[in-house]
Amino acid sequence: MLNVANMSASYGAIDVLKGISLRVEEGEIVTLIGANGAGKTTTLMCISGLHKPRSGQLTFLGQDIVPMAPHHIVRLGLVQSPEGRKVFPRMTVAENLEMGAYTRRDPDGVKTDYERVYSLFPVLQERKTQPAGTLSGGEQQMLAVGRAMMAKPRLLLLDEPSLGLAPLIVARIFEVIQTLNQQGTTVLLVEQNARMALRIAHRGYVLETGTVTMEGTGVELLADSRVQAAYLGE
Amino acid sequence: MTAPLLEVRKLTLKFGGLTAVSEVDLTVQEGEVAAVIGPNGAGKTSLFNAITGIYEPTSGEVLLGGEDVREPMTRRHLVQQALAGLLLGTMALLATANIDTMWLAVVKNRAEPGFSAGAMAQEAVRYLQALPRIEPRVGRFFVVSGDGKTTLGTAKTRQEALVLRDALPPQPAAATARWLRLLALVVGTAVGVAAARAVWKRTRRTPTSLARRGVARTFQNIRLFHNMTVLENVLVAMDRHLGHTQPWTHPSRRLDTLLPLGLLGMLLALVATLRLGDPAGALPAILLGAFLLGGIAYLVHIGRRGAFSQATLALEAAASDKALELLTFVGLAQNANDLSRNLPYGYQRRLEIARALATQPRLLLLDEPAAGMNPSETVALMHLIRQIRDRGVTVLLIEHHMRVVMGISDRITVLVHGKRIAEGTAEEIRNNPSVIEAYLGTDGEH
Amino acid sequence: MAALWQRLQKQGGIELLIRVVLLLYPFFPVLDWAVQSLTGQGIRLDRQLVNIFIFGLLALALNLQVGYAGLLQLGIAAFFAIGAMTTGVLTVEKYPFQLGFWGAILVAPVMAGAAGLLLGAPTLRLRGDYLAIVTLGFGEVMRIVLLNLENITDGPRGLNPIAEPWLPVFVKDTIGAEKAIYAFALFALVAAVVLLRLLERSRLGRAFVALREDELAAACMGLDPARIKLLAFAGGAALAGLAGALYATNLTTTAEPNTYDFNYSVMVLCCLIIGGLGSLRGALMGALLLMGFDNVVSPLLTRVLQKAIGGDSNFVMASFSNWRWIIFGAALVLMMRLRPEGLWPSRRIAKELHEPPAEVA
Amino acid sequence: MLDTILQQLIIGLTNGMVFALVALGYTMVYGILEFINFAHGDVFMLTSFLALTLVGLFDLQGASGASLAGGLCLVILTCALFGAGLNYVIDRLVYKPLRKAPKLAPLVSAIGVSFILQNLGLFWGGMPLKVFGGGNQAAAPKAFPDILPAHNLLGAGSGLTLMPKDVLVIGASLVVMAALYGVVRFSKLGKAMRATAQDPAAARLMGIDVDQVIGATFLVGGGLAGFAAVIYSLYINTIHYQMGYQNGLYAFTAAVVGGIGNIPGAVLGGLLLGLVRAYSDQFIGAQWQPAVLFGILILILIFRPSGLLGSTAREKV
Repeated sequence: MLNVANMSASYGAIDVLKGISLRVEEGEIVTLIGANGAGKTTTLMCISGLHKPRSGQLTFLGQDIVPMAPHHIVRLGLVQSPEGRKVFPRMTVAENLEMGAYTRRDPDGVKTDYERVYSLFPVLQERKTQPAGTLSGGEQQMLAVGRAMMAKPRLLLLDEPSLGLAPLIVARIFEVIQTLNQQGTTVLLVEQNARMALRIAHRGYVLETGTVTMEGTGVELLADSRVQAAYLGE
Repeated sequence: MTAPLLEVRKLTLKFGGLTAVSEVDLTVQEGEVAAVIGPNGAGKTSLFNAITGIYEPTSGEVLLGGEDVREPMTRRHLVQQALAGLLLGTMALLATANIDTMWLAVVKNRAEPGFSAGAMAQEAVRYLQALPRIEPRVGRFFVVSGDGKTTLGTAKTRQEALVLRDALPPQPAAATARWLRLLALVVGTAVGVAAARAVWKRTRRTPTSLARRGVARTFQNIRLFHNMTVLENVLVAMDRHLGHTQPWTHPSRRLDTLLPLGLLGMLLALVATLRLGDPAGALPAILLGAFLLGGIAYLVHIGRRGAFSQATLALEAAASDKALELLTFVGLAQNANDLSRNLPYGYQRRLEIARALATQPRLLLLDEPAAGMNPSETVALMHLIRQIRDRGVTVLLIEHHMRVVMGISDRITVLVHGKRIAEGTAEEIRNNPSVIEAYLGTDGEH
Repeated sequence: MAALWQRLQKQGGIELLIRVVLLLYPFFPVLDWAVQSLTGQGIRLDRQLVNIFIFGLLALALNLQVGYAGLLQLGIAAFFAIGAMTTGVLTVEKYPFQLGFWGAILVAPVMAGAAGLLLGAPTLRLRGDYLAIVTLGFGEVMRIVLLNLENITDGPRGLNPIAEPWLPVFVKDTIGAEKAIYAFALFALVAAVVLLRLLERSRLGRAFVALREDELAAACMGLDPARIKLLAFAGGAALAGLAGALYATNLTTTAEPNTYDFNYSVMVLCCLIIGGLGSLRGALMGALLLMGFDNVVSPLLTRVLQKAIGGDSNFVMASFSNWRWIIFGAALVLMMRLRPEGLWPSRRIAKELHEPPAEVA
Repeated sequence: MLDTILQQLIIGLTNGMVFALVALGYTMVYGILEFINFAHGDVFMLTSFLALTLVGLFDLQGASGASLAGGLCLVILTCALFGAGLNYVIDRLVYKPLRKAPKLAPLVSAIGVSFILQNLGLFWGGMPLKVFGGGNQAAAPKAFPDILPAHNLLGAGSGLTLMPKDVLVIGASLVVMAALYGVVRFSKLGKAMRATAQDPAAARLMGIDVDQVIGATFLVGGGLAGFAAVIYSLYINTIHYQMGYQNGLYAFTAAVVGGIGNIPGAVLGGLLLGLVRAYSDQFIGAQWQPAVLFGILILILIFRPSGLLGSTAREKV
């Protein structure tokens, strides 16, 4: 579905990605783990078109997406929920969700998706008319995921959904991710919380200083001693 | 027992409706390596920003060596605020009193008999009290009421006008004008003081003041001066310790370019004067020519050589030595003259540490120093942090890399969701059930 | 031709040429004087040159604020005006002060610098673009205030005559006041260049660079951004005040306050942008270019234009001086697009301008 | 005394409306791009020249009834379109290529554009048209004919004057502002504008074409400036090729006072500035007008750096 081949990227003179390759198949949850500064967020930025890679190929559903503008990529069904939530703080919850559906032209489908988001996150329905900036961190993260869902993604990119959240809420978010996946959305998940991420992921990649150093199924990586030492706190 | 080096009491940081840090306590003793850990977004960097004066805490205190880090109100601040008030008050007074006609009554009036500062001051005070005044206009002297609205008489000379003015009965109409001026003075002063206080309040705790109290830091997303060399980066941080010298006092040694050019100027001037057939003018022309050319040559000379005084040069040399020593300490001496933007990632992190050390801190805050480092670099970093501690600098770090944290920290604080959930030694933290649940992971793979 | 140009450039021929021309500067009055005595006709080059020196001084002042300290200042004309007005008030016969040229030259920069301090102290902590609007507003206020304080400034007529530079009698008799102002302006310009060059290389210069690159990091290293900026701001204002004093003395009047308007400020900014922000020779060359355009090219082209149009010489577009703001405006736009570092840039600032906005996430 | 105060209230409100309309253009662009569009005031100025030209072409001076109303609507419509188009073209040609450049570049470019437009205004004023006095004095202020009926709506004997043009300025401005508020608050485009202003990167990830939104913002801002230009000219009856700069300065001050980037703030700031200006003209003296307004700007920036309604933004470290 998504294929990243030998992609490099840099900020000014600093090379952040040094030729990484990864792929995501339809129906999978794939996770990308690694330390801060390893280049995870940059990888996602390149995929969703916010940052242009210096070299390498990026194809989604067989189309080359490197030259595409971010809003074209979204229209293809490749939607990202960014790191640190980035909800629109002075817009209401409902308006935030509406922004998620910005590219869509099917009002009926949008309506059912509202229902879907609200049933997954009942708290959002309660806060519908509240400005998003006044929500708690966990609620904002739910809103960010919900907002991305409104775009009817075929592939959902999630950047650190557990960032700064209490464990119970993290568990809830991961549950939702699995539900979404079962309902047919493919997920590429970038996480610091390697254990949780690997547990729900079909496959995973480990990123270190801009290169992919390991890959395998979630179970394999969880069992790998190097991963355990570096990312699982053992 | 002496006060701890850093003490954070019930610190809370709110942005809009979101609480980033909530009632966090943190103590760091002199000479230890302390760590703050917790999941991403738990408020660790916000805590650092509050400690280093970048964010103003919503509530709570930060104490350094037992003292509040906010600058106390000193006499200097009081004087500044008083001055600002006085200035704005005077400006308001002059505006309402109409400085333009005041000038007419004070300066222009005085111009004719000759300049006497005392008389002008007297006239100015009279004017401000809204007493009748004399205004010279179109060749005559007008006696005008204090509020400037009515002409009370005219005279041909100032002396006559003076007599006329002093013979006038008291002018009750001017009372309103007087009150208005007083009001302007008072309101202006009040606003001035309030404004100065507002500025002071906002600048009681700044990154600068904290750095000067001995708190240095590095940044999570490296913030070097990218277009400066490695050495310059360190020198900037040493600026405060360089002492005070005038940068442009000249050693006045080399007169080599000065002399010939001065002579050339003289010669040219001489030729010119002689050609004009006016030998009497030769001397001043020569002098001026010499002065001009010699002076310019002197300036060009010091400009080209960078004529700093011996003292300054010595200071700079000493500073460079010191900076090089620091660079050697972190292992970057061979890169001293590279642009910092061209350094590899791990080197940039170390340069940031060297730069922070150059401010001669008591407390060094490291924000994820191991981020983006490979395992061997990480080991070197741990070694470096221990060495820094051995130099007598207390270290407080944020780190995700558990091996680093557990390996070097004397004390660890765990922050989750903006709250402190645990504090203790590495061993205690490793076995603390709530930490395991919230951060390290619950299940039994180990 | 192009090849020759390139070769010259490579060998530093342009540099050499500039230096030779610069070296000739001190001799212009002498030259003029000689020509006049020999032929009975002056070439009057020195008058124009004084203006260029003064304008260059002003450009250097703005360069200190905008180029070094990175403060976008859009009201430099206000400080220039303060310098000129101070000189007027302190020297004209109708006021009792009469400090003379040297007194005014000493006081004018102090007054302008104080004004800079007063304006800067509360506002320099503001965001960069707010500062632009505050200085712009200050310039406008200063112009209106000077117009309105008619009893002090003589409003649109301006204060005059301003005292000639005082010189020892024997010198004055020989070279005259005009040459003295020439000599003094040139001297002031060279002195300013030298001092600023020293500043660039000093600790303070280093602090300026650090501040431009990353103010927050610099503050965390113990530099006081507010203080350093204030220093540059007040210093630039004082230098502009000095230029104003020289301007008024050269003109023998404080001129109409409307001279010192926003357009004037932008013209100075224009010559920095064209020459190269933060670059001393850029500022000087920019001043030379702009004054040259105004005084030489513009009248010339007006003549050509009017010949081409014929007849109605009252028509706006027939006078080339009416085109100057289109040209300056287009120059600013094109420079920002094609060569934001200016024609003769300082190496360091060129690099800063070409760097993509940092912020590595 | 009460009459004076009420009269100044009317003057202040009408002036404030014009400031607010221009300030909206500044604030909307600043909200998204964080740069001061110096040329905005000159778009306003240039459109007022178009308005005067059109008034001459349609021969509106002395017209009355339906032909006046129709002509006026046509003038307003043309001018709003012209302002919008001009602003849009400037953005595409000049600012768009500089989106990724350091902040100084668009700012300086905007100053450059401002000067180009000012010069064009000078040329325009020099055109040999009757309304411009035949074009012999290009730089002189131009009289804008008082085409609205000039009688006091409160009756000839009243101590207060309320002219049809006052009502027109306040009424039309309120309608336009309400429309703008509706668009920004409820339309899809308006929401996209707000989203882009709050977080451009996130907006991109939602599939919003940020470039298009920026273009639309310039269109709307220019349209408002064009509308304001007609209103202003009808009200003040004099236009000048340098008026864009001064009114732009006031309008920008209004935007900053209200909290830059904040749409209700711009309206509030505009009205506040209009009122302060009116009362300071009355009680302190018109010659001190810029000094008073400027003093208020500095005080607001000292006490509330983010303006009256602005929210504090924090630098991310």
